[in-house]
Amino acid sequence: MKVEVLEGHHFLSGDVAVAEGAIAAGCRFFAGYPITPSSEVAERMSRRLPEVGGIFIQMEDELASMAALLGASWGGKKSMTATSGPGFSLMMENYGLGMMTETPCVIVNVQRAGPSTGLPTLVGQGDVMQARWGSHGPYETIALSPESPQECFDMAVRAFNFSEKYRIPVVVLMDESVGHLFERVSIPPKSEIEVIDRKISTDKKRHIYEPDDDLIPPMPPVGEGFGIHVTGLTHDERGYPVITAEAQEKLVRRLVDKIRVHADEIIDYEEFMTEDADVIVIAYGISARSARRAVIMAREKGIKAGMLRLKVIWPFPSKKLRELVEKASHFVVAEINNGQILVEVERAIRKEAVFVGKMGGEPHRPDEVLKGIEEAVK
Amino acid sequence: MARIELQIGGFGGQGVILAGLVIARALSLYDKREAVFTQSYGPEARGGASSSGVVVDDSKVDYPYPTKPDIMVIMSQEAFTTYFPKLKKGGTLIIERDLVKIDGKPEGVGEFHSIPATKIAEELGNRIVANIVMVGFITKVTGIVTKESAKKAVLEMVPKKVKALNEKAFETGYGYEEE
Amino acid sequence: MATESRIEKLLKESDATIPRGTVYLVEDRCKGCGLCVEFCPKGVLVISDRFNKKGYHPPELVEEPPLKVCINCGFCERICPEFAIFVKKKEE
Amino acid sequence: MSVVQANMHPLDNYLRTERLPHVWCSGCGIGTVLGAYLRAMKNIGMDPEKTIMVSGIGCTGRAAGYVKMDSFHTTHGRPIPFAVGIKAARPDLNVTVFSGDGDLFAIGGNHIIHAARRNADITVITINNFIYGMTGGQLAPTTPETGITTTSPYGNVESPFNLAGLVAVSGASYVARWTSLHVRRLEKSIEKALKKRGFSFVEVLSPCPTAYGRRNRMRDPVDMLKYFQEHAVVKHHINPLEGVIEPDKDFIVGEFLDAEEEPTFEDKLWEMTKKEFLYTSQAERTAWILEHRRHLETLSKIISGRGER
Repeated sequence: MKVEVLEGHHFLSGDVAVAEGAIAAGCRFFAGYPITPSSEVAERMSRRLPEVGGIFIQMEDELASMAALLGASWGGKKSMTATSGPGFSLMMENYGLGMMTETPCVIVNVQRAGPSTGLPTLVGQGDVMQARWGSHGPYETIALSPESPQECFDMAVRAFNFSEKYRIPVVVLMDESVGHLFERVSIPPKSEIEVIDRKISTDKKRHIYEPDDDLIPPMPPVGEGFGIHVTGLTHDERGYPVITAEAQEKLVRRLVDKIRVHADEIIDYEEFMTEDADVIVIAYGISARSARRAVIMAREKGIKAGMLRLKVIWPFPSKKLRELVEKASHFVVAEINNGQILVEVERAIRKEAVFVGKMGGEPHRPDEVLKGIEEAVK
Repeated sequence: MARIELQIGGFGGQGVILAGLVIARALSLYDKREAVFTQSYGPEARGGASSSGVVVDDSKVDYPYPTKPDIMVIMSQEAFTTYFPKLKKGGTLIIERDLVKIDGKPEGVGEFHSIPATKIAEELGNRIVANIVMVGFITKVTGIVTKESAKKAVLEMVPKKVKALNEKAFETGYGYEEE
Repeated sequence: MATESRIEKLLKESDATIPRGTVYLVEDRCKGCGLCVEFCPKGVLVISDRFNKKGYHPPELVEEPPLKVCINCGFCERICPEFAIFVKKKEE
Repeated sequence: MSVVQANMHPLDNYLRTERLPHVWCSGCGIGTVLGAYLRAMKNIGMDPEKTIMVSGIGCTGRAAGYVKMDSFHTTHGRPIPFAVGIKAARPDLNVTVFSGDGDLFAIGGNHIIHAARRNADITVITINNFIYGMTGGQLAPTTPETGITTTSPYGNVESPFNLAGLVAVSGASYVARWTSLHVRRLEKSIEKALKKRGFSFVEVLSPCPTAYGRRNRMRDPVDMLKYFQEHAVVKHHINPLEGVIEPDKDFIVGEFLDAEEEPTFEDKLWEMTKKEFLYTSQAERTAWILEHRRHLETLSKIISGRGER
């Protein structure tokens, strides 16, 4: 198995597929702390990274993992960690440091049911808002949500590409079900996988945080005499702390805008039978697979149902929803939490949606989503 | 062929996970079907009832878990109590004859098969291959997966030094004649 | 200072010369903590009455030969937390 | 008589002079220790372009902002794992963590013992000023028993950590403790720590006149240094447990531990990778070797040295 890209057809779990995707994207550093149901990602990486010239470290906790990730990223390695709810909570501090210092890296969160230790081995989707707002302060995030091992592979590549291109920590919001189920994963040859690398600064005179027109500053390498200073404090373009409201406005506004102006390149969704739909289910991850079945069942009953599946959760596709609300009259949201994406959906469509929530432990049965669809059209 | 759901239940340590994984892999990679494999996770999988599921379809499988299994394979009494009620009406029931004590074919079951997989495995030299005996038997009586594919998957997924034993287990299960 | 005078005496009798140093100051970095003054083994520094730009009293020199002369030991330079004071060997 | 006015200091090449004067209070020892660190670097000819300083949060955490090298001012307690990450990615660079006792031993306590256990090839300099200075003088894991702080107004009822002792027993390769008054020996000790392959640690007791001294009968920075002068006993290679610091009693400074060099964490990581790594192309092989040339050279030296022993 000493190959960089595991070309061909394989029967893999989502956890293993996301690891393979990362390696294909050029990930060469992994720091993590074991936690169910994400540990298989670490296990795979510990076996695979040395084969491709990379480094795997099992850190002492998730705080350390996230810190090491940022360090390694500045050291020039594409870096990743994998965790689940409680570990994700511990990573939030340095997730914020990654945002503030514009450090590319990827965090895989295989969601389980919480709060707290909750159901370690069973599914949840309760970290959606934590991925968005988990660290303190204003910022924009990128979070992807795969529904199958194939997408785990594909989205790991995409997550790295986003993180490198926009210089931002990117979250792959998996869930236990997708992480643990096995399916065929078809991996193209290396030459056919688009891999984006960060812009590297070559001008030693240029300030470390002087952005290009796309609002993204190229990243200087360490150990090459650039003499960079990187701080989590609000800083100016030289990277030096400036403790004023003006500096904060300027810096954080750019951090937000660099994602907002590129939102259209990032946002991605699947429309399933939405063309003539009266009622649209919004779902992501494993819930989308239940919803897809429910839509088919509804169509069999003569209800014009469709689904909008969020492949990228953040940035949220508000524009798309505003388009859909022109055509469809009813909206249903199915997610394994107490209503997180629901809030975003209702904000976009400016009316109530039927909420089919589950507190976690199992994915929606298709008939549960169908009930929501029927309630919506009643 | 439309969606078919297969569920294999037993107790932890019987290898029901590997049995399901072998069949799903064979379907997906060699029979070129759309197949998904899932398993029950959690402390109950360590010692208690444990199960794995295979769903196969013509197009990409949507909901990946068995809801009303078309085929139910049961390898312990406890698993029978837990999982049997989910079997689709008229579905196929396959049991480990020595470990599931029932009086013939239960009501509502379509096809019914039984095999003393554990005893056969013991006779072959190691009870650990009971699950592979079962895979051979499932392959034969349900036709859900082709023999070549199933065998290939078995040989791929077991450690090198027990390949021969597993091959024999598969063939014995496949060739088993019910009384 | 008994030991010092003994050393002075010994030095006088020998050919050896005491190295002499010149004290330099980047005055506006000084925060007037007084560590250089306090720990100068020769006691050649005192806190001045002057203010620097930030309102601190920088040190100044009291050269009182033969005892109070800078011997270029560099302790003030090392103890100074401000990268303000330093010494260089005086060229005779 | 006025001293000679100067515009430049001999360490200016190592400093971001445009940011001076620094934020530390008058008489604070952090600047002294930073000076010792930079002199040690200069003495051994360590290339600032190939050196990285990582700091956490707190007064000492600001050190990274003043040195003219690639520097990282990270989150509270996390400079060590950050440094472990950067060193694992770039074993050819020198990585120093410069941070305070609260940062490295309270909120970050878990990380320092694990980095020492792994023998990560980083140098850690800790300023121990017995207090949380930047936030106004709260109780630290090093505050002496009975010490008055803003969160122990009736006196500290906890036992302080013996930092150097803790690190020594955690698996470090080099451990020393000095005070900011022992500047020359500190400088020599930091030179050794920088040269040492493996986890090296230097604890420096340092005055905080503003937040600690003021409440504990040492208002003037000179008072605290005099306390050090009176109570510090130089002793080397002690049993680390002897390193406890008790109020108004003598305490030990010196080299606690100078262990024989062993392969570092990074040596082992890269050795494992080298064994497993299938070079996918000649170009990649060359790039990989270039990147880790220095590392591989030192590694092979150590390994062959071990063979001879």
